[in-house]
Amino acid sequence: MGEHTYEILLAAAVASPLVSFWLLVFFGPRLGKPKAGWVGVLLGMGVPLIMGTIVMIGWWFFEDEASRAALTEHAFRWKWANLGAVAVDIGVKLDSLTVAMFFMVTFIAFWIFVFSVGYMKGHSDEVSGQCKYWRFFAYLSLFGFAMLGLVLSSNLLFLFIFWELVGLCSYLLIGFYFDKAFASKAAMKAFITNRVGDFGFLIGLMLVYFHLGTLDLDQAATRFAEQYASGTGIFASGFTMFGWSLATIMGVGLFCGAMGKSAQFPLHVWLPDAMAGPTPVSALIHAATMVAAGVYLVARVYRLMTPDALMFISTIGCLTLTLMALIAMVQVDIKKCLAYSTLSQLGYMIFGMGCGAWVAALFHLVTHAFFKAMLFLGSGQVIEGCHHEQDMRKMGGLRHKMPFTCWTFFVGVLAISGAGIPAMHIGLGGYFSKDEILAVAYTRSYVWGEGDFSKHEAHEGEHHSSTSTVHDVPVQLAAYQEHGEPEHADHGGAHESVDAHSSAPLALIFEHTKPLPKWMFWLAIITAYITPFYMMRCWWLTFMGKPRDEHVHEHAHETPMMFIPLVVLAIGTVFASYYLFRPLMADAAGAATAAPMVMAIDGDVHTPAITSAHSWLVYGVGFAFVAGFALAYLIYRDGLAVGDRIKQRLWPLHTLLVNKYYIDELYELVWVKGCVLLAKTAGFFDKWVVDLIFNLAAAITERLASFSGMIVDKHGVDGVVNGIAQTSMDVAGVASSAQTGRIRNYVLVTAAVAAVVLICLVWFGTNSGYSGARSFSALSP
Amino acid sequence: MALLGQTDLWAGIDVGEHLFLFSPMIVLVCTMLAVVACPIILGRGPRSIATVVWLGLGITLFMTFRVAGAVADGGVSGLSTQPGGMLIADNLSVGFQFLLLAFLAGVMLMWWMGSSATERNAPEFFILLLGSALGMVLMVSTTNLLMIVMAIELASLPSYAIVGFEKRNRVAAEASLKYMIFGAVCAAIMLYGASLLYGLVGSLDMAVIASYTIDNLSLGPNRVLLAVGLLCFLVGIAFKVSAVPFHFWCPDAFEGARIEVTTWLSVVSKGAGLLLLARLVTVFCAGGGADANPALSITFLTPLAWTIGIIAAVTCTVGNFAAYKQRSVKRMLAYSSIAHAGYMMMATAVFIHPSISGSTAGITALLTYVVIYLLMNLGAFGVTAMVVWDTGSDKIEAFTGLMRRSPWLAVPMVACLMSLVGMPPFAGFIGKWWILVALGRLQNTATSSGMFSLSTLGWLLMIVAVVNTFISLYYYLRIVVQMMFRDDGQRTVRTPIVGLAMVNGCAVALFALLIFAQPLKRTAERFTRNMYTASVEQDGKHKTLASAIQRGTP
Amino acid sequence: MTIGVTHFLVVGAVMFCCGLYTMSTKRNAIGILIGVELVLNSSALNLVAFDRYMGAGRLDGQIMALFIIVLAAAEAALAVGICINVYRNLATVDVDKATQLRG
Amino acid sequence: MDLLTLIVFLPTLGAVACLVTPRQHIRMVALAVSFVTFVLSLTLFGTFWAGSGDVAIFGEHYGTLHETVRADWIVGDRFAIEYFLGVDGLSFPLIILTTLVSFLACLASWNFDSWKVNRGPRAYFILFLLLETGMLGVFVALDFFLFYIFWELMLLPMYFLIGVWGGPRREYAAIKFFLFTLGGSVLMLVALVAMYFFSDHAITQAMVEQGVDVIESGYRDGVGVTHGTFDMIELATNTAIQGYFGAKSTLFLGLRFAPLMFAFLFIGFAIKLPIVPLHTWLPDAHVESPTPISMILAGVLLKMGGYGFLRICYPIFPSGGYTLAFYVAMIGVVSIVYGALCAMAQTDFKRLVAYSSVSHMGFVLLGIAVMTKSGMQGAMFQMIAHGISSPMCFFLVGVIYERAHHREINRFGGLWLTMPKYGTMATIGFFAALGLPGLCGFIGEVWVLLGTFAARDMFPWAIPMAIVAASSVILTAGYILWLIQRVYLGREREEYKGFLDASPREMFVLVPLAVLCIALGVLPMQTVFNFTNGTLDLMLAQVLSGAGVG
Repeated sequence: MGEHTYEILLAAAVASPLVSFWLLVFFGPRLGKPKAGWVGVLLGMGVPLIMGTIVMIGWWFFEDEASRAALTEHAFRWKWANLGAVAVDIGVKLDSLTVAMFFMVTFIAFWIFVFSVGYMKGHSDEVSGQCKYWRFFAYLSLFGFAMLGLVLSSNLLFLFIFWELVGLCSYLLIGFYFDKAFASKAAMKAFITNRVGDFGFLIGLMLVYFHLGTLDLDQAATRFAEQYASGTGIFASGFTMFGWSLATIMGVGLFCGAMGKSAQFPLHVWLPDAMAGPTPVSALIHAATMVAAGVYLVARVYRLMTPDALMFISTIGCLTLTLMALIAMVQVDIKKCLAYSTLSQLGYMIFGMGCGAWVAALFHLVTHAFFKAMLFLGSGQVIEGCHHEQDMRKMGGLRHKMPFTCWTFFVGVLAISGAGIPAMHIGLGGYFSKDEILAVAYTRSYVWGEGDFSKHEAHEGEHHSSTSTVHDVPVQLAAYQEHGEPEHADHGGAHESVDAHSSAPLALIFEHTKPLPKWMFWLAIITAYITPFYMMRCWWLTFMGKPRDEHVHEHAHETPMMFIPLVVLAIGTVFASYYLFRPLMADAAGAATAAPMVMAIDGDVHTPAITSAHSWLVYGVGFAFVAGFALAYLIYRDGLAVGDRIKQRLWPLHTLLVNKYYIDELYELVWVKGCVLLAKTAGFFDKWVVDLIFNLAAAITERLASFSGMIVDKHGVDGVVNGIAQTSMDVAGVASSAQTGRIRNYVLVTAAVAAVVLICLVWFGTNSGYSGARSFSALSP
Repeated sequence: MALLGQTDLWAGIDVGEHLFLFSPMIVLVCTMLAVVACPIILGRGPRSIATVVWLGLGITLFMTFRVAGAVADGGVSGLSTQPGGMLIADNLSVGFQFLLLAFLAGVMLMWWMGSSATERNAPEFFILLLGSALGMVLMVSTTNLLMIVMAIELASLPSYAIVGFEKRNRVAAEASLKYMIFGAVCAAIMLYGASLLYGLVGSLDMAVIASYTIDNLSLGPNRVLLAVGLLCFLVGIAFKVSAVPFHFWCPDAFEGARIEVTTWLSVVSKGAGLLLLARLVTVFCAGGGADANPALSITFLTPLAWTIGIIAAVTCTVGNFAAYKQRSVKRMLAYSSIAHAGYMMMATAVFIHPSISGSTAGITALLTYVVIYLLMNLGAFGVTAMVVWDTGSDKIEAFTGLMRRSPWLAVPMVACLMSLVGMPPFAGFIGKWWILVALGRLQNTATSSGMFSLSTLGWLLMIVAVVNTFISLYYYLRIVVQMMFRDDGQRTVRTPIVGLAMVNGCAVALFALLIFAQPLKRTAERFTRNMYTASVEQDGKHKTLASAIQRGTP
Repeated sequence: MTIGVTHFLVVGAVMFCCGLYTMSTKRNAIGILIGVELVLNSSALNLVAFDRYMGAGRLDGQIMALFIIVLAAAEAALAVGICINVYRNLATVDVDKATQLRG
Repeated sequence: MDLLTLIVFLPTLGAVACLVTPRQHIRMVALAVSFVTFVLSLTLFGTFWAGSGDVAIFGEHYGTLHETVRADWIVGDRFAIEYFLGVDGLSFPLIILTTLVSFLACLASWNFDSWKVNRGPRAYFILFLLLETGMLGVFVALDFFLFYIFWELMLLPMYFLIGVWGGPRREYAAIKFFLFTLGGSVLMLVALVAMYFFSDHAITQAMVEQGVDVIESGYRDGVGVTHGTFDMIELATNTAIQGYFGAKSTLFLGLRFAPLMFAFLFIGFAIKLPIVPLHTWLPDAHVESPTPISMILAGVLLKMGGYGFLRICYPIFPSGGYTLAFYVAMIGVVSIVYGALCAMAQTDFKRLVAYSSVSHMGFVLLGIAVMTKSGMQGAMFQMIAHGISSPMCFFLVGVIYERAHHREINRFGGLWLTMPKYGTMATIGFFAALGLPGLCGFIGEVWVLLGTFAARDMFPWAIPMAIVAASSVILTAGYILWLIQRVYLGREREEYKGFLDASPREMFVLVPLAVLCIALGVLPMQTVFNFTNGTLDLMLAQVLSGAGVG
């Protein structure tokens, strides 16, 4: 294809949602329902989907390694502004990852748009009585624009800009029912929490800008590598903060942004509340795309990471995936339950990124996007069907009323639980992706660090033959470069990757990268058991068993407009993921992870270490989903009774989980209240101190004025003068008439002056030093 | 008339020419006589008297123009071309005559509008007015001690009377009493100082005294005696200028007097005093300039500069602060006039060794300021007068809502007040500006180093001046606030059209003088330089005379 | 001893003091004016004395003295007039009573 | 009649015209005049329409001017005050901003007759136009004396506009405004005189030392200087003068000249900016003044402070700026955070916006203080951006105030439902103030922050400052979103049900501002940087070399 064709197509794909946004803003009210919706669907996501598909096909099937590399190399750049002396370019980061993400986003988003047309047709598009149908799709389109832009950005600053824009859209959409207090509050919470993350992001940006002198992703990476090699720039300064080098701080700072968007542990509080938005929003933004952007960011800046930073990332991820999964077990609100499972899965991805499973994490991102979107849509279907009933305890037995929903939902449950047949290459997307992450985690925590790598020279092809685990790990790289994918023999990212790596001798990496603490791995494993349990619980309570609330049950229904997307996504979940996306990721990996200090480990290659990891996992978690399902079935087979009993038994744990470890309360107390208090103090200070000082100054001047005006002119002078008068009269021996009036005071002041004259005169007049006098006396007769 | 027995006393002196040079004053005197004579012929009708006065002023103006033509090239200094001469006619004196006549016309207008209807004793009023005017003219055109004393007295005595002109008015009576007594005391002290100076040098001519002083600085005790004499003499001028601590009469007299009288005193009497001071300063500079040893002259001038400077600083500060609390606008303006006298004195404190360029900056600034100050005060007092006549009160409340009641009074008032503050776009700013520049000039003096150097004095005075500007803003704003922001629905003010024309004219002139600051400044510079060169020329003669006197054998 | 200029000066100085003292202690306006007269005369005395001792043919001082006398007369006349006016209004010439103008 | 003179004094002519126009037509005259002025100012684009850093436009060194007008105004011996106008990258965008905001503000005062305090339109519009002249004059004057005149000229009309047409506490607010500003400008006056005489002395010395009778000008070819000058560019570029100003031995009342003068000028300008703790006049002035005046006040007047720094403080006293950099930057950071906190505490709508201005102008100060390219660029951009977003915010407040007659944030709610169009505009305006990417507020902040960080080579304290300042993104988001939630979101209130949506006139004021908000955010290069960066970079180079660090 011609030069920049892909960029043009992608750019067009980004532009069209923007167009539809403005269209809807200006003509939305006139279009009305459902036309506005269709504009949103077709222009807002239809066009991008087509473009995305074309690009996808063209990129994957009609370009070979070399041409892809070339395209990546010469991707389009346009100078946007000068930041100081540094030029900031608008450009397209064109590589397999982009293409894959782009397609995934457009595909899922499109179907969610379609779903929304149906979903919003009901009364749920009304905001206190007024129809805001068009506005919803305007926001969705705007989000489409921002998200696609985010995926395409070749520049950290633009990444940040779109980053904020998706944040804005999520703010607007969470607060879509802004007449409801909780909705608008949730929106605000989401935005501000994200801002906290962005604060870190900004600091990361500053470091990148200052030390690497650019904001372009690729340039930044190369400079980073150079500086590492030469020990200059960011590596020159001995500055450390809690044991972190400047480079680490940079990495962590950038990751903070991801923590905000992907709702990682300390900043996760906004995501559950974000469920206040319409369900399609939850599906699109808070399950499939935006929240995944954090992972995408980490993937993009992977080359700027240091071992310590990655360790931090994996720790955060690990905590998140565990804690959130635990909370998910006790949720009764169907959307909340899904929200927490999302958090947990995001934790998996971040954890994966942290321990080097770059491909796996992204792969998990995609698969998760599919099935989680589907699950949310399913829940939306349920909620819509049940007249906005979200409490699972009131549901049950809906499988008759909404079969499609029921079974698509089940597919989702299977997928997220990582259902598959171990040891054979059969399973749902979630199965592969999660296993890969775990495999890499296993490798990092068990294989890594055993033996010493210092003897290890730069890797070569012949290392393949070696069998000792010790030597396996580094070879993973070469491995997935050579034959990362059995399906796609040709795999040319290899060469550039090899070059990229030969520049950074692996030995160093092995020296500096500590092995993963084992507890992290074990937490991940345990959570792998918990996930199927709460998902099964959710599904069972909703669809299986006997109806627990007649009223809800009889109204339940489902509409084609809404379950068609479900079916499509279900199919996607089953097939598309593994055989399409993973290869793309793997292809991108070579260039995108050519980091000097850290390395990405392919979790799906046939090298001893990984194979052993997998073979270990077969028995480790292979049948976790069975166990989880079984447990959930046993407990919830007939209603909530058993569950309640357990609840009473373990009430302390339960309360803790139900209240989400009281983190919200803590934040409310410390941050919100604290900040408001601080603000109030400042306001008070401003009003009663700063301002008062100036008013006081004014008042004092006035006093001073009246002092000199009245006191000095009247009493002061009079006082002084009276004193003088007094003394002069005492000298004169006249004690009487000490009373002096004003005029004489005036006079007295002059008299006081004149007294000086007198004294001087008498003094100098009588002594003989008076030359005039001498000459006079000479003249005297 | 310095030496008796000299037969050729009048040799080389064209008496006619000299009489011509002082014809304006003579005409003024004639006018006074006419006013005395007038009632016999025309009766005591105020308007008729006033007409006569107008006529007299017209002729005076005409003569002044002719004299101005004669002295245009500068330096023609009447009788005192002869050592010991008593009167000087040069640009300065002529220029002041113009100012005085203009202002006199303004005051006459105010009288015409305000008091002419009820005036009983028009002849007396005008005689007193013209008498003080004559005195002020004389003040500006001499450096002779005797003439100075006479002039000051001639200016003061009628003022005492005119302040208490309304016989039935308690306040006026009290004011005049205070004014008179205080004036008398100051005059007495001044005379005593004069006698000492005469005793020390043997000449009544300030120029001679100056050159003698600077030549004989080495004589220790005389220096002190001289300082004492000068100090005593300065008391008289300080009284005229109402410099602290000789300012007590000012607010009382101003408040007690009739408003046109207040206007009259507020500008011209101070202006005359300041110009007299300026003349003396110039004479001293000239004496220093001719001196072979500049450093010596500086050592003499510096303390004098500091003295005047400090008095000036104190004066404007006290004036501004005292004005804060006043309820009576008249009294407030009185204090403000004290403050402005302070600013102007700062300019006279700029002693500069003539070898430095721009040595005349101080006096130039003073002249410029006097002109602008005249306009500002005429405007401000004019508006106040009209308000007073209409409401019968000079309290600040009388101004409430003036913007609605009579915008054509309020707007010029704002202009004049802001000009008094020294805010652009009004000429008050440019006046202050020249003073600041003059003070800045001190930076360039030969001895611009050390703790008590002239440059330090300059910057200090500058800071005092701007800080005072800032302080003064507040009380001027109080009037503005009353006029602009508040309104208690009083009835509109009836204003004579002439008065409106006058005050608005002042406002416009103030604006114009900022835009066209150049000509005014140029003129002032020329006047000063001429006066200066003239003094320097004559300094030589003075020296010889001084030495002759010292030898005792002429 | 010869009577030098100094003696005259001292006499003048004494008069000056008396004048100042009177001015500053008298409550009666007329009294104050008398003090003024004293001061004026002291300076007149000085001037004449200087003329006398500075050598022959010197008139400036004496002329000035004459002027001073005239001046004093004029001032006195005016002052008395004003005093009468004050008396008419305030029914007193006690300057302490005249305190309406202040501040 | 040259262009700049025309632009500056056209409003004055308009004021004169208003003097004689019949009452009912005055506002039309005023509007027409301000519009024509705006159009005239747009013609300046003809000069600047080119790529960034183009030598043809900005020259090789600081001091390349366009549309210059020079004429002697007041001259004496060794003394020359000129009528000297000119445009360069510093002033150009501010001129456009001024004319635009004035035009829109004029439009905003269209419904004059329906105001509560209505003291007749004649005086109002006359003062309004005089104010515009004053503001424009400040931005085009290059002779310090002339600059000062315009600076003060702007003061008086503002005083009356606040004091006469203001709210209940207008007197207090007006006097406060007047006193603060004059307090600053008297110091400026001293600096003005001092700078003249010290430059005079410097030139004299140089002439003596080099044995020549004329020193060649710093930026004008073939022109000589024989004595002190008020020419701000000359003062900044003439090596003799700069050398003398910067020298440690140059004392003023026993203190080092450059830092002292810098401080004098700094205070004068900082009061206008304003900075904490000299900001207290701002909230009062804003709260009391009528909507259009608030727009002018926030949109243009505050920028004069920043312009003063860029035009006078730093170029003329680089060493002063370098010496005091820490304190200046500290003040900037404090203003940012403190302003944001105070804003969060307010319950009065207008007061909140006013405090947000304090916070935003803090970025300007910080960006200038750190003396880095991106810092300066960011500061300049922030000025323009704030000049667009804050008038918008104030007008938004005004719109709702005209309907509800109160500004209590907590008594509002659900206005987006009541007034959809208005609500949308409000969202844009306030998100621009929040610094949302894609809107104008963002660029300035990020540029300044990155610039601050980049200053750590020169200043070790730059990093903590940058981090603290960056933390304000959270606070800002906090108070803006809280505001939006309390006023525009939430359930529709009964008492506001009847409110009409924004009228066409109001939309006509809002839409251009909104469009600019977006345009500046999306295309900073084409909208601002191309016109400013050239001059800024040259000026910065000049400053750094003057401070001895470049």
